[in-house]
Amino acid sequence: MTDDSFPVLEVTDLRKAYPGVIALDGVSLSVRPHEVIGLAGENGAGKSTLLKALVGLVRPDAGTIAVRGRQVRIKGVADAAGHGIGMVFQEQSLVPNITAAENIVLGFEGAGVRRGIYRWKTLRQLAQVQLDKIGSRVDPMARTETLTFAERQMVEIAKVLAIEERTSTEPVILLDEPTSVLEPEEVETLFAQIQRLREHASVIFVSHRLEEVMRISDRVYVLRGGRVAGEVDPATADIAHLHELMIGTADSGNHYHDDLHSGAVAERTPRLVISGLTGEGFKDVSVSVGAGEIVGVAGVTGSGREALCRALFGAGIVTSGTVTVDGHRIDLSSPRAAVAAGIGYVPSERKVEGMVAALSVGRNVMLARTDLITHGPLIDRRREASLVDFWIERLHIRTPSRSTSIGQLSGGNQQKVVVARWLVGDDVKVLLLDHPTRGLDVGAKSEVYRLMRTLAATGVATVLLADSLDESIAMSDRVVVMYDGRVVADIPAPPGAKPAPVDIVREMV
Amino acid sequence: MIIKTHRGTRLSLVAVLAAAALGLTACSSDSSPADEASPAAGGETTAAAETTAACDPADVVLIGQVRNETNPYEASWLDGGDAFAAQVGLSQQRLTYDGESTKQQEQIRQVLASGDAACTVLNVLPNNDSDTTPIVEAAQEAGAWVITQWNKPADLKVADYDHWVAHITYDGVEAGRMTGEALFEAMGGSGNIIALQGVLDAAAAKDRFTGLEGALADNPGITLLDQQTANFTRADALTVTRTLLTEYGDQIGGIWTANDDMALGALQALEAAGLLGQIPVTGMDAVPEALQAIADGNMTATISADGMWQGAIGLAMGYCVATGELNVADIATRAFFAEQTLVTADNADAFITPTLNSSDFECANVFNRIAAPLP
Amino acid sequence: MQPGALGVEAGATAVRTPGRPALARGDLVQTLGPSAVLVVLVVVFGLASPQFRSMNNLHSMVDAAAVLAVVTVGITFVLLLGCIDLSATGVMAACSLTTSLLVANTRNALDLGVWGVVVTVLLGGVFGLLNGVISVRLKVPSFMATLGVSAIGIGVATVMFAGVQPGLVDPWVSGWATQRWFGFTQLAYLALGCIIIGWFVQRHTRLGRTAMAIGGAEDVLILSGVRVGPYKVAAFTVAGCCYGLAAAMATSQLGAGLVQAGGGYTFASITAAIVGGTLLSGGRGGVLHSMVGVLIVSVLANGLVLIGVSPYVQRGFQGLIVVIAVGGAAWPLRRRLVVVK
Amino acid sequence: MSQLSTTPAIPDLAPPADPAPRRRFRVQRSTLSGLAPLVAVLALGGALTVANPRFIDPRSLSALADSAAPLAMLAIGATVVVLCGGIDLSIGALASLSSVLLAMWIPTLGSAAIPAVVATAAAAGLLQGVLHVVFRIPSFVVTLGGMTIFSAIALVISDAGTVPVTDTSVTKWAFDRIGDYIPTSVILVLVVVTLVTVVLRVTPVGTWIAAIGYTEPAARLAGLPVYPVKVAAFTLSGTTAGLAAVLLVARTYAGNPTMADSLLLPAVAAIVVGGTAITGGHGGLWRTMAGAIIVTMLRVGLSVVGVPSAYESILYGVLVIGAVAMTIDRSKVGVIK
Repeated sequence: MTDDSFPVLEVTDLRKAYPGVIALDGVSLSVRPHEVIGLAGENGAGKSTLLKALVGLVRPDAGTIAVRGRQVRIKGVADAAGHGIGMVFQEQSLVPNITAAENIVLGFEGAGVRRGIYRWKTLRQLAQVQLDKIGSRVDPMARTETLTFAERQMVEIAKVLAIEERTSTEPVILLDEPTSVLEPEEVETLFAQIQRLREHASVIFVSHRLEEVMRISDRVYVLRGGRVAGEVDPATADIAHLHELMIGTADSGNHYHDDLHSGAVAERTPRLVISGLTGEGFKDVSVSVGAGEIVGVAGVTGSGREALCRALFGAGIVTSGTVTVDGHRIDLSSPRAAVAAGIGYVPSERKVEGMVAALSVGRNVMLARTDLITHGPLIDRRREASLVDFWIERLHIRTPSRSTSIGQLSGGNQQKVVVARWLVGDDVKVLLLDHPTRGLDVGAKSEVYRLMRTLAATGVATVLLADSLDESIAMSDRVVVMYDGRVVADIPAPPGAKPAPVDIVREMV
Repeated sequence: MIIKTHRGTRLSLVAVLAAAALGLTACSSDSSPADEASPAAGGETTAAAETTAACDPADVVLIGQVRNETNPYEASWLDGGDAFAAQVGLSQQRLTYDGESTKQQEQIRQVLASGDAACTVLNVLPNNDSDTTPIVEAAQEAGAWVITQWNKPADLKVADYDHWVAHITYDGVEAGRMTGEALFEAMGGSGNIIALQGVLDAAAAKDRFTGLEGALADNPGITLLDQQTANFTRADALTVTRTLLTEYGDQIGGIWTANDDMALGALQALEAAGLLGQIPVTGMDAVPEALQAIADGNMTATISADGMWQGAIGLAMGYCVATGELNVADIATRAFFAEQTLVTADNADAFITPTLNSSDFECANVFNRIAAPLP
Repeated sequence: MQPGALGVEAGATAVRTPGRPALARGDLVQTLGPSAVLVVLVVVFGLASPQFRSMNNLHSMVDAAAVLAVVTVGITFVLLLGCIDLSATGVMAACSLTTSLLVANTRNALDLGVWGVVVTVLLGGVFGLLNGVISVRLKVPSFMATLGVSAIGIGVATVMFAGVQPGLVDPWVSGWATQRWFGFTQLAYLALGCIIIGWFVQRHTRLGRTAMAIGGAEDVLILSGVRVGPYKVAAFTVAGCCYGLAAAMATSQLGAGLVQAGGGYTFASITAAIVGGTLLSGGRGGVLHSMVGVLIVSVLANGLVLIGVSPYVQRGFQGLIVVIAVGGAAWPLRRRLVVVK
Repeated sequence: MSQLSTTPAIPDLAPPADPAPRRRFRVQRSTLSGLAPLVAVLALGGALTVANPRFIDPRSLSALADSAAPLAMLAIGATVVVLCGGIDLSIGALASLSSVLLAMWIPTLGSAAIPAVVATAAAAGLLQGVLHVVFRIPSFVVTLGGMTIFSAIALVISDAGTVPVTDTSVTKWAFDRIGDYIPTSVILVLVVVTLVTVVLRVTPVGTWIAAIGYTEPAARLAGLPVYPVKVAAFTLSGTTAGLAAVLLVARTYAGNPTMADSLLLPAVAAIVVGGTAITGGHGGLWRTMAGAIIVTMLRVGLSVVGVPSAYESILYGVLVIGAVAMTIDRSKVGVIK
């Protein structure tokens, strides 16, 4: 290809400042046709701001964006698509109450709509084309919310692929954390598609899973503090090098803090004992977690691990079976009861279920345990302040003050606040962690892992629904595998004798 | 961007309020009590204590209050008030309270508080019987002159208040009887009727129905099939009549209603059923449209309650007392039934264009249209 | 569209989409429940009162339901957005006066006939547009925006009323309420036409589908490059037009332009829509659902009178039915962590 | 502290460089919008004064405050419900029902009728709250149903008529003046407002309500007593409706089955005009008080300064919308519906 030298997308010295923050501090990068560009960087490094600028959701203060050599001012998502730039957003972005077909062509119905009137046949065909690319058998006319999570993921990917038809020229496709909610096998499908896409498109791929970035990209730009910290050729460089560029210091190598491991757990007294638990999404589950033990629960989506996790916190539906903590039976009818029993839950949907974005850090920390700071019915503000400050300091939560609203913190710090909520009482017995590191960058992840180890050392029994298999294996003392709602394997994973991922994947599928 | 929209809305808001301010001043210039009344204010407040405080005619504030201007009867009432005000070189302040008892009382307390009470004349149509009590209490306390019409609890006596100039109403029982008789006559003395009642809480509604019952007692040939309330409104009357027509079909020989709005609603239902003109209908209050219907022969009878006169006479009475030409103590009957006449095809035309006779409102004559004192 | 918001918004969508079984069940109840309630009511009243079974009663019931049906078609579009519209009463007041003053009437010499009605519908549309612009541009919650517009409408109507009732003499318009085809007044057919068009627009046009989607996940549409503002305004405008037509129909029934022409229709229509399964939260139900609701409400009103229930108790019954209908629909979902406001 | 402080403190490691929050910016905005309701009150009051100088006469102002009292009382409980993310449409009808009950009970119970009625109203609110949380029926629907049912009951037991109060001495206190100018009703309202505000401030309930209103799933997964709080809110709403009824009866010397129905929409208007987000979470009682004054000025003030009724209604609509557009705090209200 002769035109390869000539960039299809060129960003020059892009700058964007919010009051008090410089999100982009002169970023320049270029994308050549048929190239897959990796974008790595910690949260707040400016990745999302950059992408949003490319699709016109953010107006840059300075700098230029040139598409195929022509300098353009991108006014919005639709306008961007007109220039052949399309983006898939981090979280699932499907409208639940319309058909899958409509979601796939959303905003670009083209021939599917004539004079404002829908032509369902055409619409269906348009959508089918996309679904066929990924060999999905989802019914385009099914209402999206009636699909299973996995099916919805497929629709999501199909929606991305639709971008290539939307422009006469070869498109540039921006993928922001497309894999963060995908299961391994789905990731493979996506990668296959990216490989196919590059035949006639360019891709910018953003992920916190560096191994993925290195695998799929031709070149990797590393952002730090709103600047391009470096450009890496995956062929020559390695992940350690990426870390260095991202954090500015060499990766400790000991990402999972095995050094803090609290030693052999075999003879530990069982703390959380689940026996014969059956409910919506899981059947006859019996697992016990010892004090100070971290048990990873692996399984594909629909395996029932999320359902189980919520049920343990009284937020699911249990039909039979018992759960005890330190021998006391737990009432699973409401989260309130679970909290009273010393169970803490860190939900995967931080922004909707984990925190109250509009409230202050302090209020969020104390949310579950106001009993600690009240005399009778009255709040002791001084006690609250000291307690909150203590935990802000203890967990290195980066916030200007305890009265700053949590919504303004970075994802990592928000997550730490959510965890802190269960620690303030010093009496949490069981922690249920549902994807605790989802969407966190390497630094933040590392801190969360360290926190988990420290807590385990204090005797907390932890149930971990890990973000990736590696994480699950590395952090857990045992990995319980669930399939179709049942526990199908219980694989010990002591330090030094970790099982190979393949052994676990075998059980999962 | 966000900021901009903010400033945008703020500005527009300021504009709105400015406009409001202007609008208010503009409106107030024609009918604001304040401008004329303020100079006298200081002295009058003390004078308000005495029962008869002579006000300079120019200082008198005339206020007419009805439910709303959106029904012909009450609209004509306010027009009458304007007419009288013009006659004495003043202007009437029109108040409407959308049939909200609370709003009516709030308005009255507010005018009394922010105006010169002692020279204020209130000609009020209370929303319900129960509302009359707080209204006269408020007027009495503030020393204003109040005239009420139509509604009043039986046990509330005008004589007990020296600032309650008069209570004017029509003999609902008599009216109900008269229209009833007229209806039966049109039916040929025998058959079945249905009745549409007014707001059950209003004395007028109760009395009128009592009158009908009386007429029924005297006419054994007539039976009352059913009676429902239609709240004095045309829309309700339409739906109720429609349903009753289905329920009783051709058994219905006549429709008695407690006011013309409901009668007109009933007529609509009949028209929709293709029965217009075949079933006699009676109403009350003699609103123009009803009079027309009577003239056209689609409606049987109504009772003249002269809205324009009511709107004017109340203010006239108050004006005479406030200016000292009349003394409340000297008035023989302050609570009375006013004269009313049955309107049928024969005399309808005479009522279609109501006129006011200015001589009725000279202080000597304001109490001339008494049919009978209130029991 | 402030970028800041988007990040937070996007997170919400995932949890808004629970798994299949639960929803399917809830869905079923949502759709079939109201129809079942309707059937039950008809059977009960049919047994209780012979008049109820009469053809005559069917006619008068349908005639009575016609205006409400048209209003409800309109409000359905707004409810689909997840917004609410309390302006029907005021808009209808203004439109009723407009009709009566533009077609042949007792107040002025105008006799625009069809055009009078067209103008009325357009005026309704203008009020709807106002609703939309205020709530979308000024970002005033639709609850207040429409409440304010309703007051404005009533004021405008009062100005037009000017103390003298404009009686309707135009044979065509007054004919709607009196001329009968196959026993039903023309109003019934007008309403039917409006329902069909409304259903088509809501089901098969970009406006309808987008309104639906906005109710489902507004933020996702924004991210997908759909400019939602115009569609919202459009939905409010459609509603306004329906109110306009409904007002003309009511005027034909009442034989005069009345400020009270729209009284009670606001809550009646919302009630009907909800009972029929068009949720206030938006994105659920549709014109047909709402129409089932209209039938339920009308049957109830008519039947209760026929079996001789006092008019005061009737209102209470309606409220009870609403609560039961919605409660029944929500029952299968009650154990879940769905947020109910 | 004991346990964890003894465990080795987590060693410091370089935390990620995250964006310094946009604090100054926020503060300005929120303070600005915080003052908005007051600004609106002053602007409107000014306009009315221009129209009729006597409007600021102390007698006039105290009459205004007096008129605002029942409305404000009605809105107090409803505000808390709105803060929880719900809405209560039944307050008007419930107050009407309470007024009838009060008038009917005074002959037998004497002054004990007042607590009895307030308790009954509270129970009615409680019932609605329970229906709302147990059956998962949206508050809009539950209270819409409640509205019709309560007014049906009121109409039936009163035979759709007014029930005069035989012994006015029982309620006299609620419609009286202290030192000529300060209405007792206003004092009662202020007492209740202060009471509720203090409870929200010094106990965790305030935070709980905010959390529920803003992000209910998070509140529930933090183990907050979501349902009890909501039920309590509805109960409070019922209570204040009952108290409002007492004020109304004191004014009219009678109970009436439709007396307060027309106060529902003004009450909701007062809440929203005050700047409380109808979507829940953000807002406060003092805002509602400001809103109540604004709405009363529009309801009563306009006509009294001589705006013709037709234009009064138009102006009311325009100004209400304007006031909301001015007072609503868009930085706190995520999606506006």
